[in-house]
Amino acid sequence: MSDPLDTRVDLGGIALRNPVLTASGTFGYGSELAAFLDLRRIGGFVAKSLTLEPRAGNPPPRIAETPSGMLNAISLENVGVDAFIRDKLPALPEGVTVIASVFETEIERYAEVCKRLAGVPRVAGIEVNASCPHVKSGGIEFGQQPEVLAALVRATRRATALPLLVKLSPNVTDIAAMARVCEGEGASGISLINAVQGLEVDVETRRPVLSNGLGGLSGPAIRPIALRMVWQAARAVRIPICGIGGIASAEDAVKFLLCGATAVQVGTANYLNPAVAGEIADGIAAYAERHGYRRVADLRGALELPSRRSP
Amino acid sequence: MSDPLDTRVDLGGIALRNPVLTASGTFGYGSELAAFLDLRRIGGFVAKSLTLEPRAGNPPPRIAETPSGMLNAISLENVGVDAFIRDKLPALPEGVTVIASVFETEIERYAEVCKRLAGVPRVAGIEVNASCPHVKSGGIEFGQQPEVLAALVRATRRATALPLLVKLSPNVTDIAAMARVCEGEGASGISLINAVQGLEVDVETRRPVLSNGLGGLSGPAIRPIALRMVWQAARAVRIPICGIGGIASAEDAVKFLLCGATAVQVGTANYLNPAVAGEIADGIAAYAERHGYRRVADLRGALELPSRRSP
Amino acid sequence: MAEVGKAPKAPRSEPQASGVHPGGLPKPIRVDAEVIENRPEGGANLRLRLRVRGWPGFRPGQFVMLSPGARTSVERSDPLLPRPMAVFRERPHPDGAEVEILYKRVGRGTRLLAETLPGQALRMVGPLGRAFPAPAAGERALLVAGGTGIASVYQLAAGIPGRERVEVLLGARTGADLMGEADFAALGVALRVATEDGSRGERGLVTALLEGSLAGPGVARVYTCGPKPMMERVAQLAAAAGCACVVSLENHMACGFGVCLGCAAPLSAGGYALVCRDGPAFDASAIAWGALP
Amino acid sequence: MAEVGKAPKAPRSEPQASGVHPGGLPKPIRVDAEVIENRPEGGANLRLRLRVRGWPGFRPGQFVMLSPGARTSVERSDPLLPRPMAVFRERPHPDGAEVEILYKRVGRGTRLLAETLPGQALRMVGPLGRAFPAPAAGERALLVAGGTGIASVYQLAAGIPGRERVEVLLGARTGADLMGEADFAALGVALRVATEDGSRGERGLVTALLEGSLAGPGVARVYTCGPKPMMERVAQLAAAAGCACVVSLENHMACGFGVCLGCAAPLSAGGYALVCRDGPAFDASAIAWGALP
Ligand SMILES: Cc1cc2nc3c(=O)[nH]c(=O)nc-3n(C[C@H](O)[C@H](O)[C@H](O)COP(=O)(O)OP(=O)(O)OC[C@H]3O[C@@H](n4cnc5c(N)ncnc54)[C@H](O)[C@@H]3O)c2cc1C
Ligand SMILES: Cc1cc2nc3c(=O)[nH]c(=O)nc-3n(C[C@H](O)[C@H](O)[C@H](O)COP(=O)(O)OP(=O)(O)OC[C@H]3O[C@@H](n4cnc5c(N)ncnc54)[C@H](O)[C@@H]3O)c2cc1C
Ligand SMILES: Cc1cc2nc3c(=O)[nH]c(=O)nc-3n(C[C@H](O)[C@H](O)[C@H](O)COP(=O)(O)O)c2cc1C
Ligand SMILES: Cc1cc2nc3c(=O)[nH]c(=O)nc-3n(C[C@H](O)[C@H](O)[C@H](O)COP(=O)(O)O)c2cc1C
Ligand code: FES
Ligand code: FES
Repeated sequence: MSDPLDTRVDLGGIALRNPVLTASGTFGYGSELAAFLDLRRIGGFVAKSLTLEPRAGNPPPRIAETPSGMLNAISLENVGVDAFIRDKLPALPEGVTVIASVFETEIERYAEVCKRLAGVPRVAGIEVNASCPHVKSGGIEFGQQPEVLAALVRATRRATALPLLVKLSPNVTDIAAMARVCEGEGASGISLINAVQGLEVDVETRRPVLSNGLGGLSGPAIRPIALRMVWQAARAVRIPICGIGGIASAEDAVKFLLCGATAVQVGTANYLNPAVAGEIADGIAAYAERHGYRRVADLRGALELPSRRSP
Repeated sequence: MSDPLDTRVDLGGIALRNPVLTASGTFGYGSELAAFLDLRRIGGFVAKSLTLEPRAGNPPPRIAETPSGMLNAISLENVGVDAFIRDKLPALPEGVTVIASVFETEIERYAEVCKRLAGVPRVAGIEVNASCPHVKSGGIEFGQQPEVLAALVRATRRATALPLLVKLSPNVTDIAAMARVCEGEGASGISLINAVQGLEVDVETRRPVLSNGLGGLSGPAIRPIALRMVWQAARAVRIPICGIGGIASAEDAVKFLLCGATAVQVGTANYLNPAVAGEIADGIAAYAERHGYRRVADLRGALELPSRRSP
Repeated sequence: MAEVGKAPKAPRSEPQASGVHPGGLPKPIRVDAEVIENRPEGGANLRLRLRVRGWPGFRPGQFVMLSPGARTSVERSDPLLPRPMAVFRERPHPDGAEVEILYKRVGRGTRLLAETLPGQALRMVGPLGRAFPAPAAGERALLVAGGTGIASVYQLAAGIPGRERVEVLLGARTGADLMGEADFAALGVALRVATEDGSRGERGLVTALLEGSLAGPGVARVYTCGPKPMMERVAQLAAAAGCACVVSLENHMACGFGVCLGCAAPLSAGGYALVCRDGPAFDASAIAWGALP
Repeated sequence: MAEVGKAPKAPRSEPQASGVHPGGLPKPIRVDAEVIENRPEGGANLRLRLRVRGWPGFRPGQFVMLSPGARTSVERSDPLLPRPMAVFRERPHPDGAEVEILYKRVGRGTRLLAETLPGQALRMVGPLGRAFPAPAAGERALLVAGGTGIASVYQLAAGIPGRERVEVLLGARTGADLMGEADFAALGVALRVATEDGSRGERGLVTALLEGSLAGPGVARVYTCGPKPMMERVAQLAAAAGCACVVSLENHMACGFGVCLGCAAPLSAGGYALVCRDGPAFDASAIAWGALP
């Protein structure tokens, strides 16, 4: 082949070396896994979601294994936006692309976290995690109500000039409608999906396994749901999409790109193999070369639909 | 122990020998698996969903394997309500409890199928499958829109005096609201969940694996989602609930009972082990005895909630 | 060994697929079968020998569903679905029967099967499906098989009275890919082989051999199993020669016993047949080839 | 063998848990470890010996994450998560190191581990966590362990200079359940055993033995690992005797390296520590026992 493969993609104004990121909450603040993976090998990483103040999270048990998946109820545990800027960012080597994730319980607080991240040199973009219970709506997630989601995107969009990704909750009837809300309010891109709400029970104690009762289901089990939602969202909007959910191999990642994602995030799979994101990046490149692509970006949306009927 | 265990449960007016049924679309019309399981050992079976006319269904491929699950896009394939009454019901031995499942593309047709089932001696109840695309709403499922669901339950409730279960779609933001709609319109009980909408892609052909594109995800992968929805619905309504989704063992089934289900349905697991429903019924009884219950019915809702916070 | 035309053991009530002789079929069982041997046979092919308690016998063309990999004390749900495999052969065994399977390592399930060790167990449900229809009196039997389809027609060849009249044409990409050649040779049937790279038998497609055979004397009934393009071409050639053609289809299956409706094969008359229940053998003319995946 | 107090190989930047000596820690690796032996040891206990290429050594108290069952050419996602296991011992091996694990078959993952055969591979990530703090000069070391916790304290006992001053109290339900007794005996430490049914050592709980030992002369530092009620009682007894107490916690883990936040242990000062990153050894007084599951 003449030209080398171009692996770069543009995720709503965030220039990525390749389309593989690690997902929020699954790669810490970026330096925990330095022994296993050089983050400069992948497109970038999304840091653990940040709140205005440091938060302690839920009591244990916080995790439970399920068939091909896991439930988590970590809740808001994080060091807070200020400690992130002060302590965590400087610990990262130059050349690592960092996306800061933000979640809060009120829209104003979301906006305030975004403001604090403005002008921080190492932050390439912000991901707004809309899967957080909205206190004022009695615990319903921000991302479950179109009007609340619209207000959240509007407020955070105003609060920062950085590329703004909105991470959607999968616990909705119509993901395409939610994607359109984000596009309408000026989001630079959409990340999906966050964990699916689930429950696991211990029949011997007759209690939920998690201290919190409900938790978020992640891992390979949810991949078909995530892929469907990415495909639906990609058909509904023009802003780029970052596909998330159960990705554990390059083949999984390629499926999301074919369904219309510009980039992907690897979550739960990091726990099993902390170097997996690098292997996925290499595997996507190998796939693209094997199939005669010059640019990995061209994989986006290359799914051929059945002629008989559209899915 | 003095008294033998009482395994009977009452599912909205349908008297069941024990709380285990086989789920619609996973046990045919009841006689296919006679070599493996005597249906009189279990609570009953829900037949493949019936339409007014016989239907041929989707072209192959109709199934795809996914992590701990499978996707199906069988669509409406069935022999039609008349052939069911004429050919299939009489083939079943006395003593098998039969629930007829109904789906259609228009509310009036649903009601008509229910009417044809009225007075048919072997039918103990009707399950209305609300996970069907509603033609008039442009393919959105009946069970995804509260008003459409209400109209469907109202019409089918009027059409039959038989116990009426409504089988809900999991592809909704608020399952509790859907459960309340069913209760409000006079449903005798609720079955949930139907398969979760999903997509699988073949990266070599760059096409969806299923001819239909999208399909329904079933099997152990969805169990935590199903368990969560059953728990949410059970807290929202007083009518009985039949729990469905990923049940493959007695332990799985007990989880649903503890979360508030009166009975359960076993689906995909039948494909792996056509005798599994009988084993589950035995296992539930063994669990109840081991834990000192006199009546299996008392397992219903016996989940203890964490003291700190409710799930 | 199962004999074609044996008296029915347990008649089945399902509708009969057009042109296919249903015969009496043994009552299927569900059992944990013990692996006696699981031996690589060149290329990606393996030969699996299982000890099966209570095995009811089988009819040529029937298959079993095998768990994708060895059973453990723990039920693992990934991979989830059982895999359909033709019964290659059965032998008496002091404790039940010995069932032999010839298979190819192609994907996740068969790779896990290939890593199964003697002494481990596989869940088996079967025998399932219907038998191949026997050739009519005076008809030559012409068996054309390729790839994993070879395993499906062995017992048919073995069971036809007067094997010298049976002609078997086997195809594969390379000699190493070719399954079961020695077994067919030992049957005393007329055997010819074609490989795409010419490393074994004639170079080319097995359908080229068929053209010659069809030109032979007398009426032939053609049986075929293998990749879809091969079967479709075989059906065309048979039709052109005015011969009946029976195809054994390899659709994807979830259950194997007629309840998931996953294995639907589109019919030329409209609608679908179930490969697991009404087949796997069908009259080639009954199949709507264009709509088959 | 890892020595306590050895020079740091790869200093870590994480905050130090109160009272626990961080020391220098070997840089963890991710590797497919080959099973050399996986032998039942009575009761539900097994001894696993692994050949690990590039093993960097470990410090007493550290653990590894092991895939739940043998790796196959196919990645299986059920069960999904790796299982934490203390490093029991290491030995030089011509090709890397031999790492030994003592474990109990309790659930799905350990049952699959128990069915793993020599020659098969397990994915291993480690060593992870911090080291036990060494006893201060002149302090007696009193190790109290029960159940699977026994495996976690062996290397601590082995590594303390002057083993005759080390007292080890092991508890189990029955003699058959007792792990590693012979290994401790071979160390030359003062060893006492209690079983609930009296089938081995003294009848009763290991905490009853502890009461006697705490009454002995001089200042003792107590180390404990085992079921939560046992550890909690040990901590109470140590506190009452005015002795420092180090507990090694066995929280459920998804990653083992500080990123999932799943292994949080509630602290008496409020907030949480991560067992995998800040532990597994903690000052007993730092833990909010009531909120620990
Ligand atoms: C009636 C019948 C008899 C068969 N007999 C044999 C035999 O004797 N020897 C042999 O080697 N193979 C046989 N096959 C094909 C065999 O079932 C597949 O090769 C096998 O299922 C592939 O599984 P996998 O997990 O390795 O592949 P994957 O591609 O990973 O499988 C994914 C899914 O697709 C299904 N699938 C993939 N390829 C096929 C296929 N060709 N046919 C059916 N399902 C498929 C799998 O069952 C599984 O559900 C037969 C198939 C049928 C329907
Ligand atoms: C730091 C540390 C060191 C350990 N060292 C050893 C050892 O040397 N030998 C030994 O036998 N055991 C040890 N354990 C306990 C061991 O990890 C569990 O017994 C094992 O994870 C149980 O897995 P399972 O699949 O058999 O049980 P299941 O109950 O089926 O597991 C379900 C889930 O719960 C988790 N889990 C269940 N019990 C425990 C437990 N006690 N601790 C942690 N996670 C649990 C599993 O990891 C899995 O994620 C250690 C635990 C920790 C945290
Ligand atoms: C333990 C855990 C913690 C998580 N924390 C966050 C978080 O803080 N913010 C966020 O946006 N998503 C969080 N997620 C969700 C993941 O980023 C991801 O969206 C989800 O797990 C689905 O992807 P996966 O299947 O690859 O894990 C968390 C997931 C897990 C498993
Ligand atoms: C192949 C297949 C066909 C199905 N057909 C129907 C159907 O006709 N009517 C219906 O209500 N549900 C149907 N279902 C859904 C099941 O009844 C059940 O709700 C779902 O599969 C979840 O349960 P499970 O995980 O135990 O399979 C079907 C499921 C499968 C896998
Ligand atoms: S495989 Fe299930 S109906 Fe044929
Ligand atoms: S186990 Fe993941 S943070 Fe400790």
